[in-house]
Amino acid sequence: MKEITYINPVLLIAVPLALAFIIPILKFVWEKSIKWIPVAGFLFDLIVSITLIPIVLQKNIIVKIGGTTTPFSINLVVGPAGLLLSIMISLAGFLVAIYALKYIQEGDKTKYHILFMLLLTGAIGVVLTGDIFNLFVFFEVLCISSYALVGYLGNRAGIESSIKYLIQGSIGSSLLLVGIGLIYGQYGTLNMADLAAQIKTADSISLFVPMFFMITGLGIEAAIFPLNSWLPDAHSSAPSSISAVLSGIAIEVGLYAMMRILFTIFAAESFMGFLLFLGVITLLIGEMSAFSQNNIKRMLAYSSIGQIGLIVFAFSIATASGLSGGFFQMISHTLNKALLFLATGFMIYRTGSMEISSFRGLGKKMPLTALFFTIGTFSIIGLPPFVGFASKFLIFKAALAKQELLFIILIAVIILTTVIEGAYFFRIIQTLYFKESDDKSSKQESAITALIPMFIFALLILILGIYPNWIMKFIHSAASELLNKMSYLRSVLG
Amino acid sequence: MDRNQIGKWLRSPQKMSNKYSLHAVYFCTGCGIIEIPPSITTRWDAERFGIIPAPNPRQANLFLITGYVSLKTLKAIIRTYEQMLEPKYTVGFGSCPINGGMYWDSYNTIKKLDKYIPIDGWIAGCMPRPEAIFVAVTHLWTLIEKDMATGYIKYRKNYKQYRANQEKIYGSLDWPPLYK
Amino acid sequence: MILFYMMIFAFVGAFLIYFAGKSFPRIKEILAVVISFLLFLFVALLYGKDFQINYHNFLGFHLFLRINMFSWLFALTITFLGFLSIIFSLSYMKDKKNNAFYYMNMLFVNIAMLGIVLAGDLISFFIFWEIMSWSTFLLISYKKGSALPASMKYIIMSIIGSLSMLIGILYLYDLTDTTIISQLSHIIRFINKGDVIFVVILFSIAFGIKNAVIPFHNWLPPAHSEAPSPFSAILSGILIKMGVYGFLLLFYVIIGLDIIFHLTGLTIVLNVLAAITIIFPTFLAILQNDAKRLLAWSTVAQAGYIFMGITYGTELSVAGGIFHFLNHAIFKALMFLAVGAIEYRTKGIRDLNSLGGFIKKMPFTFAAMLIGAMGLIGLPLTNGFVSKWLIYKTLILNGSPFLAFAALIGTWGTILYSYKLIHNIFLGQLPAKFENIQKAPFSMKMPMMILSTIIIFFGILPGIPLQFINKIIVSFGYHPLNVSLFGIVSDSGNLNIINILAATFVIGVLIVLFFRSGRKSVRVDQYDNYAAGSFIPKEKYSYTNSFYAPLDRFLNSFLKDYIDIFYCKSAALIRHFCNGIRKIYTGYVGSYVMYILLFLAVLIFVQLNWSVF
Amino acid sequence: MNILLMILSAIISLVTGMFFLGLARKIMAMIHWRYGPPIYQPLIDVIRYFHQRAVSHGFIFDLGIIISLIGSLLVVFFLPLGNISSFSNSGGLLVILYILILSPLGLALSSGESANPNASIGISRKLILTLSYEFVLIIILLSLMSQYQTISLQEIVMLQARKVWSFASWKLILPGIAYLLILPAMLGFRPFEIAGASQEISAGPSVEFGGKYLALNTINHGLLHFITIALFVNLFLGGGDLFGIFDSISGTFWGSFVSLIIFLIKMILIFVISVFINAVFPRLRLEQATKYILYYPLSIAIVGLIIVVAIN
Repeated sequence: MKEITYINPVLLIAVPLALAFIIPILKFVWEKSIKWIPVAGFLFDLIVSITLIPIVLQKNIIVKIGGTTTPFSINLVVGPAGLLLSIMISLAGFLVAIYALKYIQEGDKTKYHILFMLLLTGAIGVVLTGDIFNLFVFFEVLCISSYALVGYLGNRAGIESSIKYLIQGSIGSSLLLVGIGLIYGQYGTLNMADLAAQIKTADSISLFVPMFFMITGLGIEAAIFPLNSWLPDAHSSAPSSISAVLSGIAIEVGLYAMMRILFTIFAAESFMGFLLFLGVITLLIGEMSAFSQNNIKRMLAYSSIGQIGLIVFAFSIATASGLSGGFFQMISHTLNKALLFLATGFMIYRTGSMEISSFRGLGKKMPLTALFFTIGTFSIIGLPPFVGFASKFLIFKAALAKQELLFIILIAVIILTTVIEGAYFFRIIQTLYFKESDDKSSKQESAITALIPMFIFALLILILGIYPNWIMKFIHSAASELLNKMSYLRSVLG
Repeated sequence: MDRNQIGKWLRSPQKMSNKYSLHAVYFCTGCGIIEIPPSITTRWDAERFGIIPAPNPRQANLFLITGYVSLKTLKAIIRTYEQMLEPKYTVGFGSCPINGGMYWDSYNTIKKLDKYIPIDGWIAGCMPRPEAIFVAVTHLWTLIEKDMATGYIKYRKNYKQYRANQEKIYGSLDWPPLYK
Repeated sequence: MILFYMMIFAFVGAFLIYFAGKSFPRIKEILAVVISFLLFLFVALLYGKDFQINYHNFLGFHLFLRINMFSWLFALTITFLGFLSIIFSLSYMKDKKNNAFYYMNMLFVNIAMLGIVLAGDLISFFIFWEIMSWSTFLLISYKKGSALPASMKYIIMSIIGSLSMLIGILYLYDLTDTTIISQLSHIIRFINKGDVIFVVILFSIAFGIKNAVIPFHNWLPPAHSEAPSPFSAILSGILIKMGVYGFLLLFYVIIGLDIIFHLTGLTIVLNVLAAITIIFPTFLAILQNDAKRLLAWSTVAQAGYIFMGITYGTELSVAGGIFHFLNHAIFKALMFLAVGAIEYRTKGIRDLNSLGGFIKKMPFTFAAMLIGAMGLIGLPLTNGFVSKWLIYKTLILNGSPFLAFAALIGTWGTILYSYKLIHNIFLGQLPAKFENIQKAPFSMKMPMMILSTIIIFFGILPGIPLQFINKIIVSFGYHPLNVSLFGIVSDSGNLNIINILAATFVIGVLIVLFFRSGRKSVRVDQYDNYAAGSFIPKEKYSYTNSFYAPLDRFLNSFLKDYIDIFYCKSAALIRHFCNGIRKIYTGYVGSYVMYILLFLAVLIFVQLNWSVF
Repeated sequence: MNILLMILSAIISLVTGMFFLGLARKIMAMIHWRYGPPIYQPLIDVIRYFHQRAVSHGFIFDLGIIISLIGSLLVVFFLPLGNISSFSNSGGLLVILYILILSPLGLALSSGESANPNASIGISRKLILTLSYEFVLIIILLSLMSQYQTISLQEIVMLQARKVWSFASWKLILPGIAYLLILPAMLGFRPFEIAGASQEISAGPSVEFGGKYLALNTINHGLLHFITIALFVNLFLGGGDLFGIFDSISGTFWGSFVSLIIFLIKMILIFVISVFINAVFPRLRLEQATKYILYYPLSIAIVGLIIVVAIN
């Protein structure tokens, strides 16, 4: 078979990592350019990831680092699922970096850009790695940089929630580490494929305990219901560009890691029933908490919890269509929530308040920002012709395809949450457009560098909403990769 | 009574119907009104002659001014009279509308009602009995028959003068002139 | 593909209006009128066509647009009323800010409705349905202030409805493996009855909410009264009729006659709901003091008639239901426009207690309102008569006297509130502050004139619309009605409008001649009026305040919108509950850590003890 | 032929209507121990009204009263009068029910434009009262239509002639009683003389009517008496049928004539009874009237309808 040449996926991690460390040096040379570094880095990642798509669709790319063969080397497994997420990450990273050009005005910008790059690099590492310990390492990179970024503004609320996040996050990390340790102790390997090959089914207690440890550890970052208490604080007090990334990327990466472990390593079909409920409860709690919020960022943060719940639900259906729905929902959530946070960022910046009531009349003052915000809300509620509709549609379809009463009941609950979601998001729309503001000052549109990423997000939301078929093939293969343990094993172990 | 002479009906239906369908405004100005209830109920039964009290001036064509007319009442009388539809007939009942009667030197009663609205006939007495009403009605029939009950035409012709008299008492009236 | 290009053209046009309107204010109005007229023309030219096209592929579903007699009639009504109300908007919206946004959304709503009736499969039906929902939401909110809670109510009900419809569509898809309407109608007979009922219930929630069937009506009165009047006309005239379209589509196209007739329990329930929907809103309408809210309740009640017609399921009733849809669209739009004209001239007053005597100032609007009300009541020689006659007749002769009673008594209620509306706005004393009110401008008069003409025209020649409707019910599988130009022939009592018309005409001429032969009457003004001998006190000599006071006292004690109260209470309860839930996030990090460890501990504990996973 | 019948029935109804008005006054006078006016007194009044110079409050003031009269006359054509029926076969009872609306509505429009609060109060009362007795009337009509399985009034009359009068059949006696109970309300007679209360609100709707307007209104009033009672006779007393005695000459001119006479006699009987009721009762308040109608006649009518439905 003819070998196809492609860019080494290692560069996806290596280039941003290297750039991140160049930043402090560059600071002394050409300070003005540092804010362009993340832009460049993630543009590169985005292009590389996109060029990899056709190859990955044929077979997974295995990259071995450290010379030895699998299962003993550190390796990257670039499958459709990983690549899908890495595209999302680099896209979000690229656009948010553009946004940050103007948005980040205060604090030590150098730190911001380094941490931002590290955060997303960690995320890319998590989704691309084929090794359970590397997963932990990248995960820690992600987490630690996000702790720091949450407290970036240095105000009281930021620091407080950063500490809270740190405490809970480190408990999570340690639980994860304990889990990994237990597994390693039993099987003597850290390679996911190798582990998966050895663990046929998760039935013994010695397997369950590490599984629970790992799930709990990852579940904290993935913001599943009882473990997500850090999220509202952290997301609401971080700078909006960071909130966008945290909401749109970080928790989804955590969820992906969790699902990868559950599906690939443990093949824990029986655990999915539990996750189903957990997902719906997360959804319910998230949306209900968001319902009566007056602080917009908190509201969006709670809404993220809800969305994660929906994704968990979709994954837990554990059918190909369910997983496709989950992945699609991930994409749509990334786009929607990033857009919402970015728009909110400048809205808060202009009004100087996070209270929804202070956004009155912004539809007049910041027409484009408000329009993008509106598109984001319509999409997140799931109104056609936006992308949120397609994803919710897929999830409903997958759940109903099971043809069980249980799923109908759960879907009824999901409908209830969607109604609640509609209620609070439409309230904001009304505030933006249909309430008169007190001060009559003229237009104060967001900066052009902020509008461009918002525009791209909005455009993607609309285009993917109308033509979801364009990415469905990719998503299907991602879903089947995650679901189909054996083909993963074959592709990694040869 | 020529009510059932069909020939007359065919010749002058207007006159005949005006004669035999006298609906009176049920308007109580003074003590004379006390004579109206017996005349329209069982004892004297005015309905025999087609006379019934009408609920409002638009539907009536007979105006019985029963008793003294105070300044305040006069306003209402003028208004009511003007709202009645033509042809319309007025009868002053009792001596007070004629010349003030026992209120001849009262400061707030009208002495001569026909200065303010035209009167087609008078029933003198204080107080006249119900029979007098019927006598007045038969006289009115005759007047109608002979085209002499023309108070309303007089009112229209001499409206300026009547209006001037009315305004002399009140200064100015609330409503615009009936005729230009 | 002509249908698809039409939709694309319309969408592009809508955006064009918005962006052109930003820079060239006059152009947007011209564009809006031209585009809506072209849409009307397109649809009118599609008469008699019957085809469907695949225009898009969405997540593995083939999306179709199709046209046949059934959707043509609805599409024509939509585009026609859309065109008229946009013309009406020209002066109504002239002084308002941000009317580019208004025109764009107006077109969006029209296009979305057009999409609904032209949809050839359920997925595109749903997509257009949702587009309609949110664009309607934006339009209802347009007037700000008290419009905001109204539009919230609307959108929440709407989301509930559309999601349940989505579930219904997907459930049906799982059973039949298709969403294309023409295929569904063949496959549906292989599905068992329970599933059909389940699907019908799910769809009925969606359509019932749009059609404002009790108990789903609560969004309608506030939404209709708070929306801009030209849009209220659309809202009441056709938007809620999308529910009717949906019901017709579900019952007679997808499920089909032979199955729906065997679901007797279901149809009885729906009929009873329809009867309730006729009676209660009618009496609630009598109690209203806001002109548009009164009309809104009236819309709910009339929607009940339509619903009764289409769920009763005989050919007369279905024909009557469809015809009543058409008629209601016309006369209710007319009445909303007339109220809109009043609102426009009085700078936003629509409180029935403070108006009066406008007949002297706006005689044309009065005539329009009168004709509209006559149609609404269903007086002979107006269109409403024929459709109601059809419904009543079938209800009586098919042995449902109680339903017929609901329908007939509803008509008397209709008289009461219609008269109240007319009296309190146009009759009685004109308050002195409205002395200088001007006549309605031409762009308002024109739509009203057209609609009034149609009411009379259809009333005298009901055969013309009934021929179209005949084709529709034949396509549903019914026997055609025996329709002549002037009425309906059947073995149990005919209807012949020409007799009534001729008699009316002859008697009318005779009476008018008789009337004219009397003495010419003198014209007097409103102050020359019987007031027990005194000159009438201005501003006080009017009986518009609480017109039906005794009835109000009687009804107020027990007649309330209990369902709305229930919904509001439960919404408050949910809000309360949500606030409680939020307390989980205590803000104290110790409890958070406890959650985490507890979660882990419980998982391990449960697994150790019972091995559930 | 049809046009001749129309003219004939119009004349019959107008004459009978005026006759009823006079009769009512005469009977009332006699009950009062008075001599009373001549029976043609209403005609004199109408002639007088017609020759007076009226005031008009506007176009609708004129039009409304004309519409009202048109409505009443139209109904007459739909009623079979004995064997005479102009077009009682174009729509049946439903059309009658609807055209019955026309008359009060026209009156309401006309008096509404007179801008007099008394008129508005009267109309408001009239509409409320009508609404309440319409509850009963509709149920009565529905029981009849369900029983006879037709919406054509003429067929109902024919079926009665063939079998037994509705009032005499045990299934329909309850609706018949209910009809009798609301008859005074429909006629506007005394316990229910609420809308046109002349002492209280100056004749209510007709407060500003004078001259030819009042003439038309009076004619209309007579017609309404006629219609209400004719409907009752047709629905319950078999129309122009008298136990089939004159069946042999039905279809001939004399047959029609006899049936018309029988029909009119039945009507007069019913009318006289109503006038008696009018004479002895005082006026009720609107609330009392509504309550009465919604309690007794309505419950009787509903029971009647249930019986009819249950048996079919």
